[in-house]
Amino acid sequence: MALLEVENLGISFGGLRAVNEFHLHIEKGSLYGLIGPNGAGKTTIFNLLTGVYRPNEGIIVLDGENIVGKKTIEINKAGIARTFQNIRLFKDLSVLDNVKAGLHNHHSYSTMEGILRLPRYYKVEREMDERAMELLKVFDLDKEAETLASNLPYGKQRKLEITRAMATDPKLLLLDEPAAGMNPNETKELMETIRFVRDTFHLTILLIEHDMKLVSGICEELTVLNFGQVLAEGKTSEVLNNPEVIKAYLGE
Amino acid sequence: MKKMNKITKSNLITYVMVIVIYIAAQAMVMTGNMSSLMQGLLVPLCAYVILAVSLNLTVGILGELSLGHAGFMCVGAFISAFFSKCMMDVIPMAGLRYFLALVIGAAAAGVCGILIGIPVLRLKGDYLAIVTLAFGEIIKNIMNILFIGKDANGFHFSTKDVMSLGMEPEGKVIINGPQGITGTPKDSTFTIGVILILLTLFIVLNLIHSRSGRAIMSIRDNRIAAESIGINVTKYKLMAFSISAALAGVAGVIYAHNLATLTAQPKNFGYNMSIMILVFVVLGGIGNIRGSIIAAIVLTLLPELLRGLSDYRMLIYAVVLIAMMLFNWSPKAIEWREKYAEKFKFRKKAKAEEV
Amino acid sequence: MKNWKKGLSALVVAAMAMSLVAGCGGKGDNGGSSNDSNSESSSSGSETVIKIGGIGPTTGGAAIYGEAVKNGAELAVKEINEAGGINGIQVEFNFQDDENDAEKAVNAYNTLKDWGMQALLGTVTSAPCVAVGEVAMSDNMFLLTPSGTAVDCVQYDNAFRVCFSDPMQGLESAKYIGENKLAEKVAVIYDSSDVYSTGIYQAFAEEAPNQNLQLVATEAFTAESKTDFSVQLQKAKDAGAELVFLPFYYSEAALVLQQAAGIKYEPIFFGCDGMDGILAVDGFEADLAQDLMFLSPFTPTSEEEAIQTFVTDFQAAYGGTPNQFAADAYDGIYALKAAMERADVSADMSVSDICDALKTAMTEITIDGVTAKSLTWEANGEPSKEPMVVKIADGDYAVVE
Amino acid sequence: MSFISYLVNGISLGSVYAIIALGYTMVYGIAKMLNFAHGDVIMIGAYVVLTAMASAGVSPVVAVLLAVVFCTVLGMLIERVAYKPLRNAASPLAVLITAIGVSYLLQNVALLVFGANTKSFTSVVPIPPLVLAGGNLTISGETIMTIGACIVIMVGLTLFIQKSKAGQAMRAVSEDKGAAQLMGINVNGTIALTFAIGSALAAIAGVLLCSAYPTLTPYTGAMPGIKAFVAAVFGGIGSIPGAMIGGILLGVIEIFGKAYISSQMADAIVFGVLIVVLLVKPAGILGKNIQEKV
Repeated sequence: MALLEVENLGISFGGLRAVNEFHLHIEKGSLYGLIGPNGAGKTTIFNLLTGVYRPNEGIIVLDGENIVGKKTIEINKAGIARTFQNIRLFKDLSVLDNVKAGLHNHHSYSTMEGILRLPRYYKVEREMDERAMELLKVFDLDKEAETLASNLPYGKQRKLEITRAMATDPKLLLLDEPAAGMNPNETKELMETIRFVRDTFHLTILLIEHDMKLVSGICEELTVLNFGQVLAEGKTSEVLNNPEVIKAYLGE
Repeated sequence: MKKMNKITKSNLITYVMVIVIYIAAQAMVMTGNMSSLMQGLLVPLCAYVILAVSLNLTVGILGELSLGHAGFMCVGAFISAFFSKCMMDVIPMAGLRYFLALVIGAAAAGVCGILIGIPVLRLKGDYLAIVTLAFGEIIKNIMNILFIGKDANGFHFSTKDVMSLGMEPEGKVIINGPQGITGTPKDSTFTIGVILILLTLFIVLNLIHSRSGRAIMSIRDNRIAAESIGINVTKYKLMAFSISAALAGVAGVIYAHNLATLTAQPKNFGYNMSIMILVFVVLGGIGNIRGSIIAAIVLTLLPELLRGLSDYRMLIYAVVLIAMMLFNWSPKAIEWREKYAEKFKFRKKAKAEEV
Repeated sequence: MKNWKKGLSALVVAAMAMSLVAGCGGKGDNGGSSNDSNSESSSSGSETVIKIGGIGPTTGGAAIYGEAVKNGAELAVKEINEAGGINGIQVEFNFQDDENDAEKAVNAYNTLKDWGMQALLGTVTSAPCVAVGEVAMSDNMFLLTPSGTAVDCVQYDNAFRVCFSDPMQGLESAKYIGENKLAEKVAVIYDSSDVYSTGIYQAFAEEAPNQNLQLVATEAFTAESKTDFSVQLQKAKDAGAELVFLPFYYSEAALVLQQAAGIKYEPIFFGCDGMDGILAVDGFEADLAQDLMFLSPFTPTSEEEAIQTFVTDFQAAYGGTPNQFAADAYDGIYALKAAMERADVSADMSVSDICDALKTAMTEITIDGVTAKSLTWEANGEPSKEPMVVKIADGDYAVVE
Repeated sequence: MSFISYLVNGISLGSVYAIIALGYTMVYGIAKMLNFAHGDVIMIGAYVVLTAMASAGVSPVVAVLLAVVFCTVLGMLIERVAYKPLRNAASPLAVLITAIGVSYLLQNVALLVFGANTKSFTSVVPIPPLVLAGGNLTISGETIMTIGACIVIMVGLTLFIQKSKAGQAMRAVSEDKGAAQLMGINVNGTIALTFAIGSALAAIAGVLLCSAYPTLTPYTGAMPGIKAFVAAVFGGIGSIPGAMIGGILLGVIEIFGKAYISSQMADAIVFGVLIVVLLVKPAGILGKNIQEKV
C-alpha cells in the first residue's frame, strides 16, 4: 500500500516555475531516492511535502490523508519528519536536549506541571531521557549526550539531525543530503544506519542525495528530477542506466 | 542523570546566592551596619532583579529583542497601585491587599503581553524591538493623560483633565494625569521582594528546564527546525513573552508600592528604562539568569555609590559601563582572560601537586 | 568550557560588586567628608555644624533647575557662614542629584541621611518631592522645598515651600488676566506629561469661566514631542485667541515664541514662574519675548538692594543671571536660618526635635527675601507671597504694578 | 488653508527627522548596528558650531565645516575604541549596549563642558522664508534648506554607494563581511569610513536641527535621535530613500495627529501608526523583506 502519493504538484516563485507536474509514489517501508542536478527543485519538493511552501496545485496524500494546505507542525504530527541540507540543529542545546525537543509531542506534560515540578514532570522527563538515549545509541551518539550540539563534529551533527527527526516518530522520514560532507567511511556507516533504522523502526525513507554510491547502495527506487519535472523514475538500477538521466547528469 | 545534577546544582547556586545576600543584608540592617541609602535601595533592587530576570527570559531564552519592557512594568505598577489605593479602606490587611495587587498587576501585564505578542511576535530582530519600544511609549503616553476619579456615583474617567471627570465636590481623584497616583500604601518590603525574586527564579528556571522551556529554546536556536519537529512556534513564543511580561508586571507592583508617588515619566517607564533593563541582561550574559541578577545589582548600586564624585558621577558610570561591556564581550578580552585564567589554573594545579 | 567562561565573567562581576559594596561601607564610616560640592567654609573640622541637605536634578533634562537651586543655596550658605552661621554654628550644605526621578530622589535623601542631614532644602521638582515628602514625614525630617509646586509636595505638616503652588499660580494668572481685561479669548498650551504644567493648567481652566475668559483652544505637548509647536500655535491662531497662556518652562517657551514669530502670530503671551530665566538663555533674541508677561516672585533687574546684591554676588560666583529657582533656594536657606534661630536649634539636636521645633518656628518667622518682602508661612506649608506680574520690555524685565 | 499649513509644518519637522535618519540608516546598512549614540553626536556637532560662532567668532560656513571635521573624527574615534572590539562578539546586542554607554558618555561630557543651561542657537541658514498665499502660508528658510540638504545628501549618498569604489566596498561589506574580506576589501577601513560619513552627516543634521528648533541642551539629540531611528525603521532600515520617506512621513503623521486627533495623544498616535505599518509591511515601507531560505 502506498504511504505517500503525490500527483500533479506544482509551484512558482514569481514567474519561475520551480516544480511542475511532479508526482511521486512511495510504498510503505521502502527506501526511496530523489536525485537530480543542482537547482532541479529537490529541496523545494521537501519544502512542499513538509508545508514550508504551499503548492499552487496538486495533491499530497500521506497514508490516505490529504496534507496539502496543512502547516508544518500539523504535517509533522501527521507523520513526516525531515532533516535539512544546511544543518539546522538547536546549537545551544545539548545533544540530548535536541532529541528531547523532538520528543515534544509524544511525551507530554503541561507547562504548569513543569514549573511546579509535579510528579508527572519527573516521570515523563525520565521516559524522555530513556527514549532519547535509546535513539542516540542507534546513531552512536550516546556518549556525547551532554555535549552542546554546536560542538559536535560535522558528521555527527548530521546524524544528530536524523536522530532528532526520528524522535518525532514519523511514518515518513525525509533526509536532505544526509551524507554531504562525510568521508567514504562515514558514508558507509551512515548507509548501514539508515537501513538499520528503516528495518527496526518500520520507517519509510525518502532521501535527496548526490553521492551516487550511497544512492545506488541503499535506495530501492528513484525519481530523477530535472528543471522541476520528473525526468525518470523506477527501480534504482534501471533509472541510473537511463540515457536521459546520464545526459542530464553529465551535461550535453 | 548526571546532567540533571549539574542543572540542579547550578540552579541551587542561584537560589543560595539570593538567600545569602538576603541574610547578609538583613543581618546588616539588624545590627545597624547598613546605611540608609543601602536600606532604601533594597526594595528597588528587588524590582530591578526581577525585571532583569524576566527580560532575560525574552532576550536570552526566547531570543527576541524587546525594548518595551518598561511598558509592562508600567501596566503592572499603575493597575496595582490603582487597586491598592481603591481598596485601602475596604481591605485593611496589608498582606492580603498586597497579594491581590500582585496577582492583578501580574495578570494585567501578562494580558498586555499576550495582546501585544499576538500580532507582533512574527516580526523579527530590530523590527520587533522597535514595535515593543513603540508599545512602551504608547503606554506611557496613555498613563499621562488618564484621569480617574471616584465619588458617590462611582468611577469617572477622562483623558483631558480633572474638571472633565464631572465629579461631585467630595469626589477623590485617584489617577491624576501626569501626577499619576499619589499615596499608594508602602506595602513593599525587602522580605517580600526577595520572596518574589525567589518565586521569579523558581518560575523561570523551572520553565527553562522543562518541556516547554526546551521548546522555547529550540525556537530561539532554529525556528524552522523547531516547526519541522512539530513545535508550535506561536504558542511557545507567546507563552515566554507573556510570562516575561507578567513578571515585569510583578516588578512594577513592587516599584509602585515602594514610592509614595507613581508617575509615568521618561525616566522610569520610558524607553530609557527598557534599555536600562536590557543593559542588565546583556552585561550579565544573555541567557545567564544568575548574571542578570548580579548585573542588575551592580548597575543599580553603581551610580549611587559614585555619589561622592558629584558632577562626574554619570560620566564615570558611562565609562564603567563601556569598559565592562568591552571586558565582558570583546573576543580579544575573552581570549586574554582565558589565557590568564589558564595560567592561573595551571599554577594552582602545580601547587596542588607540590603539596 | 563555555559554562566555565560564563562562570568567570560572573565571578568578575561579583568581585566588582563586592569591592563596590565594600567601598561604600568605608564611605559610610567616615561620614560625608567625601563630598566636595559644599562650600569651602564648612570643612573646618569642627564637630558642631548644622547639616542641611539639598536634592534636585543636576543631570538629565531638568538639570538646569537643579543646578540653579544648588548654586542659589550654596551662595546663601556661604554668606551665612561668613556672617557667623546660624546661632553661631557653621552650616554645611550637601546637594545630591536625583535626575528628576522619584526613586533616585529617595536614594539621594537616604544618602543625605547617612551624611547626617538635619534639615532638607528640596526637592526641586514636584514628583520627586512628593516621594521624598513621604519618607521625610516618616522620619520626621523638616522639609522646605524651594520649587516643588504640586499640592501634594507639602501635604504633611513637616513640609513647607518657598514657591507658589500650582493651583495658586493657575488661579492668580486667570484672575490677573480677567481683572485687567487683557483678553477674552484665551488659548492654553501645556505639557501634558508634566506635573507642574498640568497642575497650573487645571487650576487656570477652572478659574477661567469665573473671570469671563473663554478658553478657545487647549492644546498639549509631551516630553517626547517638545520641539515642534506649530500645530498648537496654528490652532490658537485659527481660534482667534488674543492671549496664549504658557504654563511651562522657558526652554520650551523660547521655541514657542520663535515659532509664533515664524507664523506672524502676535497675541499676548502669558507665562508662569517657570518662564523666568528666558532672557538668560544664551543667544536668545530678546525681541522675540517683547511684551511677554509672566507671574514671578523674582526679577533680577529689580532695583531693590537685597536683590541687587544677590544678583551681583551670584554672577560673580557662578556667572550668569540667577533665575527664580536660584532665588527661591536662596530665600529657602535664609528661611531655614530664621526658623532655626527662632527655635534656637543647636547642632546636637536630633532630626526629629529640630523638625518639631521648626514646624512651629516656621509659622512665626518673617523674612525679607529676594522673592518677596515680609515673607511668612502658614501651618499648611504655603508661603504668603503676592505674585508679581513681570513684563518683558526691550530685553529687560519690568514689574507691572 | 490650515490643512496645507499643517502639511508644510509636518514636512519641515519630518525633514529634520529624515536628515538624522539618513545617518542612522547608513550606519545600520553597512555596520549592521544601531548606533544609539548618533543623536548625541548631533548634539555635539551643534555645540561645536555654537561655540565656534559665539566664542571664536568665525563665520557660519567655517563653523559648520569645523563641526563636520570634529564629528567625523569623533565618530571614527568612537568606532575604533568602543565598537570595533565588539564587532565579532557573540551577540550583536553587545555593541548596542556599548552604543548606549557612549550615548550617556557624550551627554555627560557635554553637561560638564557646556553646562545644563539651555543655549539658544542662532540659525545659520541664510535663506529668507517663503511667504505664499498672501501671508497665510510661510515656509521657513530652514525648512527649504533642510529638505534641500536631505535631497542632496540622499542623491549624493546613493551615487557614492552605487558608483564609487569605496561605495561598492561598502555594499560588499553590508552583504557579507566574510566574503568581502576574502575579496580583498579592507572591512575595518570600510566600516570606519561609514562611521566617518555617518558622523559628518550627524554634524550637518545637528546644525539643521538646531537652526529649525533653536535651543540646545546636552539632551537635545536624544529624543530626535530616537524619533529618527523610528523613522529609519519606518522607511525600511538600511534603505537610503526609505530613511527620507520614513522621516517625512513620521513628521507629517505627528503633526496631523496633533492637529486632527489629539495633541495629548501625539506620541501614542505616531507609535500606533508605526506598529500598524510594521504589521502590514514587516520590513518597513521600502525595506526588503528577506525570507529565510530553507
